Amino acid sequence: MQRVPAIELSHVSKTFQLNDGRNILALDDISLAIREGEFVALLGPSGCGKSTILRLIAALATPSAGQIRVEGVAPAELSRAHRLGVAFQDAALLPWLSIAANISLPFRLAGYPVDQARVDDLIRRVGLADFAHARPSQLSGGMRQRAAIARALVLSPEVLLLDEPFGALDAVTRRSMNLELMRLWSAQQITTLLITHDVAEALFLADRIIVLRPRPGRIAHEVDVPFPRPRDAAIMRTEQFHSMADTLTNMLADGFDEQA
Amino acid sequence: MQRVPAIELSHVSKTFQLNDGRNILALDDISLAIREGEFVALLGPSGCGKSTILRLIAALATPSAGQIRVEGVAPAELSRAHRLGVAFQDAALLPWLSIAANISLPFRLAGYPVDQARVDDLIRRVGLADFAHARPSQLSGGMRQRAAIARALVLSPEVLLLDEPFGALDAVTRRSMNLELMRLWSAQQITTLLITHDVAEALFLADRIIVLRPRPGRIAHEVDVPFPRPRDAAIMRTEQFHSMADTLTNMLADGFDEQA
Amino acid sequence: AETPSLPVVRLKLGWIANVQYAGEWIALDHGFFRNQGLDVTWTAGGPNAPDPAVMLAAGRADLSYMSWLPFLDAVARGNDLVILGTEMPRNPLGVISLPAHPVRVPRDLLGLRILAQGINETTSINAVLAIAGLPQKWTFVPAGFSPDPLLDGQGDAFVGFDTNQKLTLEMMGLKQDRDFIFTNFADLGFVTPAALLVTTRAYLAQNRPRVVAFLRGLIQGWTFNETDPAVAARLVVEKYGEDYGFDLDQQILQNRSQIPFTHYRGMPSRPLLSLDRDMMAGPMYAAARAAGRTALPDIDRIADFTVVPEAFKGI
Amino acid sequence: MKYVTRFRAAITATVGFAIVLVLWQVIGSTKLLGPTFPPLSSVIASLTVPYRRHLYIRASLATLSTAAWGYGIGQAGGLATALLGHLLPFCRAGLDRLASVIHAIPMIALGPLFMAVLSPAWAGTAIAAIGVFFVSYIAGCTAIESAAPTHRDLFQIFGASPLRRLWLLDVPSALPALVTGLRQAVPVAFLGTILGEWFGSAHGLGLLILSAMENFQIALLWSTVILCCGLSLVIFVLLGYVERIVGRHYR
Amino acid sequence: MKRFLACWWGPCLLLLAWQVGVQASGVNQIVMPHPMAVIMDIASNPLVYGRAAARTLLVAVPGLTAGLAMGGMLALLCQFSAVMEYLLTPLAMMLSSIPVVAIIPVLSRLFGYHMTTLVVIVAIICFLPAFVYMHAGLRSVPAGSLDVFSVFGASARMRLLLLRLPASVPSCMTALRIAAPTAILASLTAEYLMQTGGLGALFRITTAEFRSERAFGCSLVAMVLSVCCFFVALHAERAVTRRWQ
Ligand SMILES: Nc1ncnc2c1ncn2[C@@H]1O[C@H](COP(=O)(O)OP(=O)(O)OP(=O)(O)O)[C@@H](O)[C@H]1O
Ligand SMILES: Nc1ncnc2c1ncn2[C@@H]1O[C@H](COP(=O)(O)OP(=O)(O)OP(=O)(O)O)[C@@H](O)[C@H]1O
Ligand SMILES: [Mg+2]
Ligand SMILES: [Mg+2]
Repeated sequence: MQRVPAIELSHVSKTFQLNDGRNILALDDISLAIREGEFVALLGPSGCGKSTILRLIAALATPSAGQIRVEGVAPAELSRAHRLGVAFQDAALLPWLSIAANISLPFRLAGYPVDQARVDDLIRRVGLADFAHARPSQLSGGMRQRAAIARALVLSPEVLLLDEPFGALDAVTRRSMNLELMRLWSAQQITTLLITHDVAEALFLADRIIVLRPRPGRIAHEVDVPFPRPRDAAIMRTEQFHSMADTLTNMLADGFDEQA
Repeated sequence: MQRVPAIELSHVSKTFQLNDGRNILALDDISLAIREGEFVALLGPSGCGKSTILRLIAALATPSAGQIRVEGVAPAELSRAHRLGVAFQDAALLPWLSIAANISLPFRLAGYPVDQARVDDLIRRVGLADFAHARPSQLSGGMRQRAAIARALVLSPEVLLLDEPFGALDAVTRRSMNLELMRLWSAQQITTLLITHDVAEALFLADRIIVLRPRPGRIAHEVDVPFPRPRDAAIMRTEQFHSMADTLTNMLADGFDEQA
Repeated sequence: AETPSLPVVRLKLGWIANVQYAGEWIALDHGFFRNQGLDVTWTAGGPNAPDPAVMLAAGRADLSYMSWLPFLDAVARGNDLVILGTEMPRNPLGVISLPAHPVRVPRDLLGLRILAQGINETTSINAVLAIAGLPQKWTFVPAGFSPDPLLDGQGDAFVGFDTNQKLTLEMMGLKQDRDFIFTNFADLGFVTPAALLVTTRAYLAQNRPRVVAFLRGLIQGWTFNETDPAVAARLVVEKYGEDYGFDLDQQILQNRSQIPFTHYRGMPSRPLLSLDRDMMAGPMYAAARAAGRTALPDIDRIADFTVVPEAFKGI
Repeated sequence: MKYVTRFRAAITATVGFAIVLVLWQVIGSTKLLGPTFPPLSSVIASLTVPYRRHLYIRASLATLSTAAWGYGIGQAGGLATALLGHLLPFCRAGLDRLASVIHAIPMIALGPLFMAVLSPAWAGTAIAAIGVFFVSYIAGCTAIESAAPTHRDLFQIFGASPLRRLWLLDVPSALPALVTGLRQAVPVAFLGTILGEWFGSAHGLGLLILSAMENFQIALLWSTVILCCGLSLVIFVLLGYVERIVGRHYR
Repeated sequence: MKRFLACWWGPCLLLLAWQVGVQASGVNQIVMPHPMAVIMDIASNPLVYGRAAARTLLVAVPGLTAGLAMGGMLALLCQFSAVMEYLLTPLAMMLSSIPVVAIIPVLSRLFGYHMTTLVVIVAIICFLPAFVYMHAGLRSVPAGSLDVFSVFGASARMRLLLLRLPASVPSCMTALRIAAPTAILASLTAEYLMQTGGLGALFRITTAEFRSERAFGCSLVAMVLSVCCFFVALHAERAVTRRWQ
């Protein structure tokens, strides 16, 4: 008997209306199942509907057609139970709270007592220990993004959705954040969906990579990542890693050419 | 007799005050000279002061100590003479102007007649020909960034400052923009300072790469890039390129480890 | 445009442009002023308008209507003003009270809660008590234009006009002496005319013929008014006060009820507009002293009793 | 879908209005607030009687023209002063204080004074202008500084002269806040005009309110108040549309 | 002194213009008194002015507080229920387009010529900016923050307490800045029209008695109070806004 997938999209479409009345088919007949504890990365050219998929799973939007289930229930149930963690591409920190207060916000929203030790631990892990009491406006772009990642993780969610969370980070910080995320994920096996522009990042972190193609947004390819876990940075220097990265880049470029 | 450097920072420091009263030394005793027509890339971990250096050179901030000269004069002179081009990390387009009008804005600001041929050429080069009359809000993030780059270049500035201009682009679009920038730069040899997170991008474009390390922001390494010009995408597949990329990544990682 | 060369006389009314100025409206409409060779212009007053004395002092009016006590105050502040006559020798202001606490003599005011609109009304009460040698024992309850707080029991008496609030009550269906009592201030011992016609001494000295001519036209107007109270009311509603949205019936009623106040009581032969020297020297000065005005100027310094008779001679 | 929600909002707003009106009728006809608060029906009756039509039109036109002059003069003065403060930053603090002091001069003192030294026709205009001046100065100052910091950086980098910056950046980005200020000043202009009319004007809705009160014409009083609110509301709502359009364009 | 002049040259010029204007035109002092006479009157009768000013403040401060509280509460109600929103928004729009001071006589007739009526009037006048700005402020949440609250499963209460209320603080301060000086001036006008004590009534009485220096003195005191309120509120607003960016 197969277990229920943690996240399941069946024949999901999403249409947007532009204000001149035209309809845009952002997603067209997407079917996708993510197992519990699986790490899936979503790749695709700009504007192909990646963020839209994430917003549908987070119940921030409703599909125009098709159905979405998260752990067998409607997606809104999950956030209502405080079992969802999300980091958006822009950090969306509250400007009047300090970094520490922003990171402990999910505790307050859930009505749980704030686990200060966990908050401090996460602040340290994302390298912001010195800035716990600074305001978001006093941080650089990359620092703000790291705070948003810490906030997504602080409640130990069962499902984690990350929308290009490392976009504003330099390569090294990015890799170290990748490693940190890998460590946290290994300890808990959170079901994770990661949107990224970085092929290497996707290969390093994910169990499975889904490549979207644009206009309308459709699944172009699915690639299983064969590297055994636990992984460390060394795999990124292997021949297989490089060749897979090239393959994926070509897949993306195909999508791009079709678009142009 | 040596010629005057195009950009010269001597013993520049910059201190910020956090709201808990603590001072942050964002830049500490930075000395740096950029020759006329040189392309320098700035690498460094998040929060090490890259954007701050750029803002100092653009006269958007004043150093707490030290001196900055651009072509022998104070940096503010340069922008006053309309000889500076800048692209920020966020596109900063005027929302009420069309893309074409945004790109021709520097002409109007300088009081020059608009060179429509040049504007059209640049719009074409950054791949926005179909969107010349669209408004910024109708473009995706990546498209907006490309418009900002075109705007920075439109006056054929003598000094070009780019703050992570390709950050919101997917890998494929990014490479094609790199090639376009290379072509434009080769034709005019503008003195350029590029902030980037992408080591390969820095190696492909720059004559010299400066690696910063954080807390306080200091110059950690300077690396001359040996690849002969004109370069094409093929050099990115050479052994030397890969090994230099690894070296630079390690240099960055050093800085990061010190930080942590 | 037809008579551009006529000399202009600027009149400042003491109140809004209602039927209270019936004589003026008739004189304007029937050309009584024009026949006298005058072009009379006017500006209305109102509850919040600057005092006529201010307009005289600022040189924005030549003639104006004033009350007795403010007139004295303005003179005391160094304005050389002269009273020429009075439109209403009998003041319609009085006290409206309910049968439960009827006010007929000054003593009845003691201990009452009295609804009044402003300083003019409260001064009158205080003067009545002072003249009667009684203590100032009453409570001021601020009120507005309408007498219905009296009916609500918010006060025991209401200071109002015979020609206005009393009519309002009657239009509500109440009857005088059965449902309410109205006692004029003159009957309580406080005698002042209501509308004194005032100018500056300088203007009178330089333009005496003009002033006389004005008075002639005005007297003709008031005389005409007595023949048909509806004429002036209609002029107010349809022409001069058309922007006030007056009710014609109410204006006719008010005009009819105000006509007796333009005559001296018991002296029907006294000409219209004339100021009685004895009344001024006697009750009016007494009232001023009772209201706390000291160092009153000599009567001939502030009044000219010859202008109105001169005007009458020419009619 | 957008249209559906907008339609629903309009319907519910109408229902909201209707409830308010019904409440008025009920309170008025039960005399819950005394004889000074008449039922809506008698107010409407008084508003629609034919013989008063000309009166209402005349009064409205008089008030509108006074208010319009005051509004125009006040806006021009306020915006010019705000611009002056923007161009000459060293006078800014002084102008701030001057504006707040002018705003603080009580209208009850100014009204009679203007009446005596200006003419009755200009007193209302002057009072309205002073009120509008302050609102438009404050709105102008906020608006002219609402350009995004990154855009300001951009203009500095491209070496824009102060005048070009004003014309190409400060003014366009000020427009939305400016229109908001234009809108907020409308009731202020009406208020100033009506107060001015109380201090001895010979026309206008303010005069009508006053005289209706003095003569206990309660229905006339309320219908004038309604007329006054209606006029102000119409302009307010029209400017609300302009505000929305400008906001969409410049944000 | 130099710094004082740099900030206050405007009002000083105004005062100078007044003095010169009165002197040059030679108008009677019942039209316009000399500024020196006014200042002397204030200086020699501090008790008279103090008592009247205290009464005015006694109207203005409770009125301001009540108005701000009411406006804030109703704006909150609008957050909670769509029905309230649709009922209140047109009402508020209607009210905000009405020159409320213009119907003071009507209101005083409705509620009686008491101190409470004065407070009610001031409260109505202050209610409007509070409602409008709070209403806008409760909506001006930072971009993306509503999504954040939604994915972390915040309850409506949490959304209000931790997001909307803090986000509305700057707007709240703006409302205060606009309402505070207006409260003083509105109570002055209401006292004048209703003649119920305070600076406004003193103004009316003294005007009627042609004691223009006392009347102008009342205006001057009210002006100073109002300007003080404005600047106190302005500084509070600036301090808060800086923190909120
Ligand atoms: N609210 C909206 N209204 C109209 N169209 C929208 C809306 N949101 C998204 N779209 C459209 O849907 C398509 C997919 O957008 P989406 O944000 O999911 O792209 P993406 O894959 O996340 O791109 P990027 O990599 O640039 O973030 C785009 O064409 C976009 O124009
Ligand atoms: N306005 C400010 N107030 C206080 N501190 C600031 C301010 N601006 C920058 N800083 C601090 O200065 C340091 C350098 O910031 P900067 O923005 O230059 O970093 P960066 O190298 O551009 O980083 P990133 O790659 O993340 O954009 C950071 O530690 C930041 O906290
Ligand atoms: Mg996206
Ligand atoms: Mg930066």
